[in-house]
Amino acid sequence: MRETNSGAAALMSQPPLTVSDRLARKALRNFKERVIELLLLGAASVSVLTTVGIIWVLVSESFNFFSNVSIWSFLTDTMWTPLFAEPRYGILPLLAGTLTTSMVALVVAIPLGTTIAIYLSEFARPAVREVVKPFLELLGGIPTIVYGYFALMVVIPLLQLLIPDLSGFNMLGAGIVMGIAIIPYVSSLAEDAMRAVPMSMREGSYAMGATKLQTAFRVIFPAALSGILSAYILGISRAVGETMIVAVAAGMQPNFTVNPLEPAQTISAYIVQVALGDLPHGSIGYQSIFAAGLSLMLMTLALNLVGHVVRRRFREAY
Amino acid sequence: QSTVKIDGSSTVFPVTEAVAEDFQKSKKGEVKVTVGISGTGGGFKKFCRGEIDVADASRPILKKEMDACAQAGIKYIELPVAFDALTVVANPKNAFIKQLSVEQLKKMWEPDAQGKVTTWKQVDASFPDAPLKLFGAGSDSGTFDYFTEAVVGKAKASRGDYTASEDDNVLVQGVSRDVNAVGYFGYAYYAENKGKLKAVPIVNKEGKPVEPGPAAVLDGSYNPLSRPIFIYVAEKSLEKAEVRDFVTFYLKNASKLATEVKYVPLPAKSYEVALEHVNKKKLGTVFGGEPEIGVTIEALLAREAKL
Amino acid sequence: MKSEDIPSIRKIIRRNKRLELFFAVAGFLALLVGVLTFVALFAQMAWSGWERITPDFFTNFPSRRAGQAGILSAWVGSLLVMLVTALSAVPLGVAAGIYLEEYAPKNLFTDIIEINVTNLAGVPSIVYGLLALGVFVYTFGFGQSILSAGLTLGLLILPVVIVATREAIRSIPLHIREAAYGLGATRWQVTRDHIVPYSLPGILTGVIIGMSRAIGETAPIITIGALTFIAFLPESPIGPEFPWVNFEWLKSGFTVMPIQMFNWTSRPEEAFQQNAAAAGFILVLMTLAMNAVSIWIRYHVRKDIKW
Amino acid sequence: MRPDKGVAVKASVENFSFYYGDFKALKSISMPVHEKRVTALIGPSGCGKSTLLRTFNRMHDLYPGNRYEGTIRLHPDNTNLLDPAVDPIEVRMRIGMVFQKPNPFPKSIYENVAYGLRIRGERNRSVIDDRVKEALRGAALWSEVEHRLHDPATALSGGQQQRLCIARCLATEPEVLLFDEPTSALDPIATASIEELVHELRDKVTILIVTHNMQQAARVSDYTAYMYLGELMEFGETNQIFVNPKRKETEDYITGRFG
Amino acid sequence: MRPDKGVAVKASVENFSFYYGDFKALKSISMPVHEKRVTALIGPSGCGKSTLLRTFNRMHDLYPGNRYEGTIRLHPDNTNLLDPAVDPIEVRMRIGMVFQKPNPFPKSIYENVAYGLRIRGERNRSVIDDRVKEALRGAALWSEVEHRLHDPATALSGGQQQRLCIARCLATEPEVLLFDEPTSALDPIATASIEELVHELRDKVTILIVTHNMQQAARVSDYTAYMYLGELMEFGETNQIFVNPKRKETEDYITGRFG
Ligand SMILES: Nc1ncnc2c1ncn2[C@@H]1O[C@H](COP(=O)(O)OP(=O)(O)OP(=O)(O)O)[C@@H](O)[C@H]1O
Ligand SMILES: Nc1ncnc2c1ncn2[C@@H]1O[C@H](COP(=O)(O)OP(=O)(O)OP(=O)(O)O)[C@@H](O)[C@H]1O
Ligand SMILES: [Mg+2]
Ligand SMILES: [Mg+2]
Ligand SMILES: O=P([O-])([O-])[O-]
Repeated sequence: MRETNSGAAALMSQPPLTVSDRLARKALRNFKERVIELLLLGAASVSVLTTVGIIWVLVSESFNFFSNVSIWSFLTDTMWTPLFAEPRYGILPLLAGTLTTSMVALVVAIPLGTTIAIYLSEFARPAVREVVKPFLELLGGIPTIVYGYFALMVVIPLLQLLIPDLSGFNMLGAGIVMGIAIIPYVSSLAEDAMRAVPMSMREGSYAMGATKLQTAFRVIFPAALSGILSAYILGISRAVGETMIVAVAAGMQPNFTVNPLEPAQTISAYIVQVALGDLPHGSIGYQSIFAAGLSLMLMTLALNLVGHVVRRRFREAY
Repeated sequence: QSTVKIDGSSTVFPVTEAVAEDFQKSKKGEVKVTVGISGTGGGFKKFCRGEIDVADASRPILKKEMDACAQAGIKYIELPVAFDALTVVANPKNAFIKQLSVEQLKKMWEPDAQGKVTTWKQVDASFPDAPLKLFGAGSDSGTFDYFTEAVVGKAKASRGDYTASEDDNVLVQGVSRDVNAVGYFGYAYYAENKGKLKAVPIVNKEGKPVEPGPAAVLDGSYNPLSRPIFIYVAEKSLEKAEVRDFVTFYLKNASKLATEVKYVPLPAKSYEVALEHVNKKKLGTVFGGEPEIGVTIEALLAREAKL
Repeated sequence: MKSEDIPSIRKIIRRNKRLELFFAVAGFLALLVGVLTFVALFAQMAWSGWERITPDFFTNFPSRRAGQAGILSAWVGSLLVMLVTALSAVPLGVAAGIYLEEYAPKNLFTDIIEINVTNLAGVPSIVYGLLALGVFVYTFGFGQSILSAGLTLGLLILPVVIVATREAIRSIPLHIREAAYGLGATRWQVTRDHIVPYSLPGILTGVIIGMSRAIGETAPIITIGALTFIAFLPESPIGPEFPWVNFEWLKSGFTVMPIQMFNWTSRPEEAFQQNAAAAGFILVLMTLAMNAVSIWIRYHVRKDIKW
Repeated sequence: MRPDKGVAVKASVENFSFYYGDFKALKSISMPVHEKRVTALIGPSGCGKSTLLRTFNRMHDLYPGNRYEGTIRLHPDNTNLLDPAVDPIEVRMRIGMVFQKPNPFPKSIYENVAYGLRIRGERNRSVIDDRVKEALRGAALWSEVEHRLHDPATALSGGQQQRLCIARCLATEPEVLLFDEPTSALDPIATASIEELVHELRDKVTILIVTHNMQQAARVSDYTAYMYLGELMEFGETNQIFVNPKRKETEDYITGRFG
Repeated sequence: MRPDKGVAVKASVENFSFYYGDFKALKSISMPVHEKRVTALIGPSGCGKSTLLRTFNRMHDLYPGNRYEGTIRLHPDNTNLLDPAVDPIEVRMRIGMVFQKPNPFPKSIYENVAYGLRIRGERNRSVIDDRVKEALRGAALWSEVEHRLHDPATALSGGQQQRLCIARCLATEPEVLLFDEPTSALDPIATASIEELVHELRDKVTILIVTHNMQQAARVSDYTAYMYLGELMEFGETNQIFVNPKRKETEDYITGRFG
C-alpha cells in the first residue's frame, strides 16, 4: 500500500452525530418522504382514474342505449343499421368485421414482426440494427389516414390483379395494410425482449456448435417468450382498435361475414363515422357509439387479462 | 380581439371557409373566424348550447333541435346560402346507363332491396345481367338523409349493403374503378372528377332526363336531387358587430364564392331578401322542423317573403 | 463426435447452414417489406407534395385555393398540443413508473394498477376521444381547446411512458440501489440521484415513441373537435413581462397536422391532394426530427452509464 | 490477530433469528462484535453469512416479506438496531457496507465519494473536497485517482472500484463497516490490497467481514464466527478457532475436510 | 498429476496473437495441449487466460472487431482452427465449453442436455434418451435429477447447474473441453464436486481449464501455463511449475508474493 495511515486517522477524528440530532432530522425526513410517496401514488392512480373515466363515460351512455335496445338483440341480431329508418342494433356484423380485419392483420404482422425481430436481434450487424430500428418505429408515426389511402390506392388494386373479382373495398386489403402498420409495435417490443436475453445464453448455444438460426429459435425465442407475448398482445389490441385504415379501405358496410374478400365495417370505424357525422347528440344512434365503444373496450380488456395470465406463466428465468 | 365561431356541416364548409378567408383578409386580421366540421347535427348541438355564433347546415333545422334551442333560449335567423345538387354517378366506361328514374333508384336503394337486388337486370329488364355495386354517403350525413328522403320517400330508409363513406373521395375512387358501380354524392366532387366519372341524368317530375349543373339547378329542372344549404345565425350573436359584419359579408359574397367552390349560387334576389331578414331580425325557420325535398328557389323565396 | 466424424459433421453443418441462409433471406425480405413501405409512403408524399413545399406553405393559413393554402396553424397547433402532451404525460408517467417500480408494495391495488396500465396501452385511441369529450370538454369545461387535446393525447401515451420508465428502472441493477441505500440514502434520494438519472435514456425513448404516435393521431382529435379552418395563431406562450409565460394559448381553438391533412384529402379538388401529401411529408419529418433528437440524447446520455 | 484485553463491545447480537418469508434463514444467533476489531463470518455457502451481515444495516428492509426476531444492540447508546421504531436510514447512516461485486455509481469518482455527504445535507464545497480526499487516502486510492477525480468511476479496474466503494463508505465516517466477500470478484493483486486496507482500517473502525476463503479470514480477522445452516456453530478469537476449534464441525470445515 | 510419457498432443498453439480491435491481448503464444490431460491456464486477472481459452472454440467470432494471428492446430487431422476457411461451427462442434457462470438454457433439464444432439439433427428419441442419461452420469448429476428430468433447469442449485452445463457438453462427445473458471461462482462443496468431476473426465477428454485459484490448478491439472500481460511466461508439467518454476515471475505469483 502506497498511502500512509494519516488520511484514515484524520478521517475518524470528528465526533459522530448525536442521537437527538438524528431524531430531529428523522421527523422532517419522514414527512418529506411521505409527501413524495403520496404524490407518486397520485400519479400512478391517474391511470386507474383514466380507466374508471372511460368505463364511466361508456357505461353511462350505453345505459341509455340499453334501456331502448335489449342486450339480447344487441348480442344476437345480425344486422347493424342503427342510423336507418328501421334501425337494427346487432353488434355481430361489426364484431365479425373487427375480428376478421384483425385476423388478417395478425397473419401479416406476427410472422413478419417476429421474423424482423429475430433478424434484427440475432442476425443483423449492430450498425444495421441501430439504423433500421428507429426507421421501423417511424412506421408507427405515419398518420394512419396515409395508410388508409395506401390500402385503397395501391394494395387493393394489386390484390385485384391476383383475385380478379375482388371488390374495391375489402377487409383483406385493409387488414394487410393494418398488419404492416402494426409491424413496428410487434417487432420493436419483441426485439427488445430478445435483446434482453443475456449474452451468456447465446454463448452457451454457440459454444455447442449451434447456428444463429438454431440459437434464435431454440434458445432466444423461448427465453424471451413472455416479452414476445406482450408484444403480440399489444399488436392485437392495436389491430382491434385501429380506425382510420379500415374506415377508408374496408368499405364501411356492416356485413355479417368473416370472408376477408368482402367489405365490412369495424367497431372503431363505426365510431369515427358517427363522430365525424351529423347525428344529434343524445339520439339513440349517438348512444350506439358508446355501446360499440364499450364492446371494443371489453374486448381489449379480456385480451389483456388473458395476456396477463399467459405472461405470468411464461415469465423469464435465465 | 373579437372572434366569430362557426361549426357544422361538412357540405357547407367549403363555402363558409371561402367566406371566412376573405372576410379575415378584408378586416386585416382584426377579427378571428374559426370554422369546424362536426356535421349538421353536431353543429346544431353546439349552436343550441350557445357555444358558437353560426351553424352550417346542409338541411333545415329539425324539430328536436328547434326544441333544444328554444329551451336554451337561443333564437336564430335561417339563411339559405347556396344550392347543392346531389349527383348520381357511374363509371365512364359503363355503356348501358343513359339515365335513371327515381323509381329505378328506389329499386336499387330501398331497404327491401338488401341482399335481393344484386344485378342490374333486376333494376330494369333492359339492363344487362351485371352485378350491381353501390356507393353512397355514410348513414349519418345530411346527404344520406336527403337522398333517401328524395328517392325512397322516407329519410334514412336505405339498404345497408353498400359501400359508405364520409369521405366522398373514397366514393369517387370506388366508382371510378368499377364498371358496374353507381354512387351518389355532392356535385362538387363530380365537378372536380369529370374525367373519372359520368353523371347520370335523372328523370325529373316532368319526365325529362336532366343532367346536374348550375343552370338545371337554378331553373328547377334538376329535381328532386337539388337542395338548398343554409347557415343559421344566433340572434344574440348578431348584437356583436363582428358577427353582423361577417354575415353581411357572407351574403354579399356568397354568389361569387359558392361558384368558385363548385356549388350553385342562389339568384341575386335571394341574397337581398336574406340580408333584409338579417337587418330586420326575422327569426325562425320556414320549414317547420320537417325534412323536405325538391324545394325550388322560387318556393323558398316565396316562403321567406312571408316570414 | 470424434475427429474421424468430420465429414459427417460437415454434412450436418451444411444442412443447418442452408436453413440459416433461408431464414436470413426471409428476415431480410421481411425487413424490406417494413422499410420499403415506409420509404414508398414517404417518397410518394414527397413526390406529389414536393412542389407545395415552399416557405409560404409554412407561413400561410388554410385557404380555399389550394395554391395559397398553408399549414401555419396546423404545425403551430401540433407543436403546442405536443407540448401539453409532453408536459402532462412525462411527469405523470415517470412518477407512476417510479411508484410502481420503487415504492409500490405488492398488493391488490398495485396489481390492479399494473394490469390497468397494460390494458390502457391497448385501448383504442378513439375510446380516449370519447372519454375526453365527456370529461375534459364538458365536465371540466376546457372546451375544444389545445389543453383538452394535449391532455387527451397525454393520457393516450401515458401507458407507453409508464412502461418505458419501468423497463428502464428495472434494468438498473439491484446492487446500485443497495449501494445507495447502504450509505443511508432515503428512498426519495435514491430515486432522485440514481433511479431517474440512470433510467433517463430509456424513459426518453419511450416518450419519443409515444409522442411519435400521438402527433399522427386523428381519431381522438376528431372526436373532441379540432377546428378545420383557423387562420390565426394562439397567443404566444411567452409573455411580454414577468413571469414571461402566458397561459391564454391553452384555451385557444386549434387545428393539428393530421386534421389538416384529413380535411385536404377529402376535398374534391385534385390540387388539395398535393397539399395533403406535402403536409404528410412534413408530419413525418417532424416525427423523424423527434426521433433523431431522442437517438442523439440516448446516445450521449447512455454513453456515461454502465455498470 | 491482536489480544482481546479490555476490548469494548460495539454491537451485541442477542437471540437473533431471521426469516425470508416462511424460511428461517438464521436461528437464534447470539454473539458480540468487538469495537475496532475485525470479525470474520465464515461457513459454507448458504449458511446465512450474508443474511446476518445485511441485517446490521437493515438491508432486508428493502424487500418485502422479511422478518427479524431478537435484538442487535449498538453500543455505547444501546440502540436496538432492529427496533421497528428505529429508522433504518439512521442505522445505515451509522453502519456502512461494502458489497461483493464492486458497485460504484455511474458517476464521477469524486461524486461517488461525495455522495454520502451530499445525502447528509452537506453543501459546503470545500468541506466535501477535503472529506473526499481524506476518504480516498483512507482507502489507499488517492494517488491513483488524484488527477482524474472527474473521470467516470466505471473506468476504474475492479480492484480500484472496490477501494472506491470503501472510500465511499469511509467518507461518511461509519461506526461499523460491513464487508460481504469484498474480494471474491477480484484478482489476487487487488485482493491483497483490499486485505491490507482492512488491516489498516481496523484501528479506526469496527469491521465485520464475510468471506468463504478461510485463509483470508485467518489473515485479516481478530474474531471469527463459524456458521452452518443458519446457526452460529462457534465464535471466538480467530487464533483459537483456527488452531484449536472447540467443535468437531468447525475443525472439519477449516481443515477442508468438508465444504 | 500423471507422468508425461508418450502423451500425444491434441492441439498446438503456434505463434498465436490476438487483438481486440487495436488492443493486442495475446502476444505470440506457443504451447501444446496434451491429449487426455488437464492443462490449466493461470495468471493474474486480465492476463488473457479467458481470451486464449475462448479462441479454442472461436467464441471471439461472435463479436466484431476481433482478430486472430498465428495458428492453433488440432490433431490428428492437423486442422488450423483459426483458418478463415474453417467454419467456426465445425470447431465448436468438436470443442465444447463450460463458462464461469452456469448458463443453462431456460428449458427442462432433459432438453438442456439433448440440445447439442438436436442441433446435430438427431431425431431418434431413444438415442437421445440414452445419450442424455450417459452425459448426466458422466457429469455426476444423474442420481440427483433422474426423477425430475423435465423440471426447468433453472430450478437447480448453482453447482448442479454447472454440472448440467458440463453434461450438456459431454452429450456431444467433444474432443476438447474448455472450462473458464468453472467454480468461481460456486460454493466450496459445489467446487469440490466439479473438481472431482474434472479429475474423472480427464481419462476421456482433453481438458483446458482457466482458474485464478492456484490451489485448484495444482489439484486438478497435469500441465500448467502461467500467463502474464498477454504473454505466456512459462509452460510445463504442473508439478514442475509449482515445485520448481524456471522463472522468477512464476515463482513470485505462485507463492503469493505477487497477485
Ligand atoms: N431473498 C431470499 N429469499 C429467500 N431465501 C433466501 C434469500 N436470500 C438468501 N436466501 C436463503 O437464505 C440462506 C442463507 O443465504 P445467504 O445468502 O445468507 O448465505 P451465505 O452464507 O451468504 O452464502 P454465500 O456464501 O453463497 O453468499 C440460503 O439458504 C439462501 O438460499
Ligand atoms: N471484449 C473486449 N474488448 C477489449 N478488450 C478486452 C475485451 N475482453 C477482454 N479485454 C482485455 O483483454 C485482456 C485480457 O482479458 P481476459 O478476459 O482474457 O483476462 P483473464 O486473464 O481472463 O482475466 P480474469 O481473470 O479477470 O478473467 C484484459 O486486459 C482485458 O481488459
Ligand atoms: Mg453471501
Ligand atoms: Mg477470465
Ligand atoms: O356534414 P353534413 O353536410 O353531411 O351534415
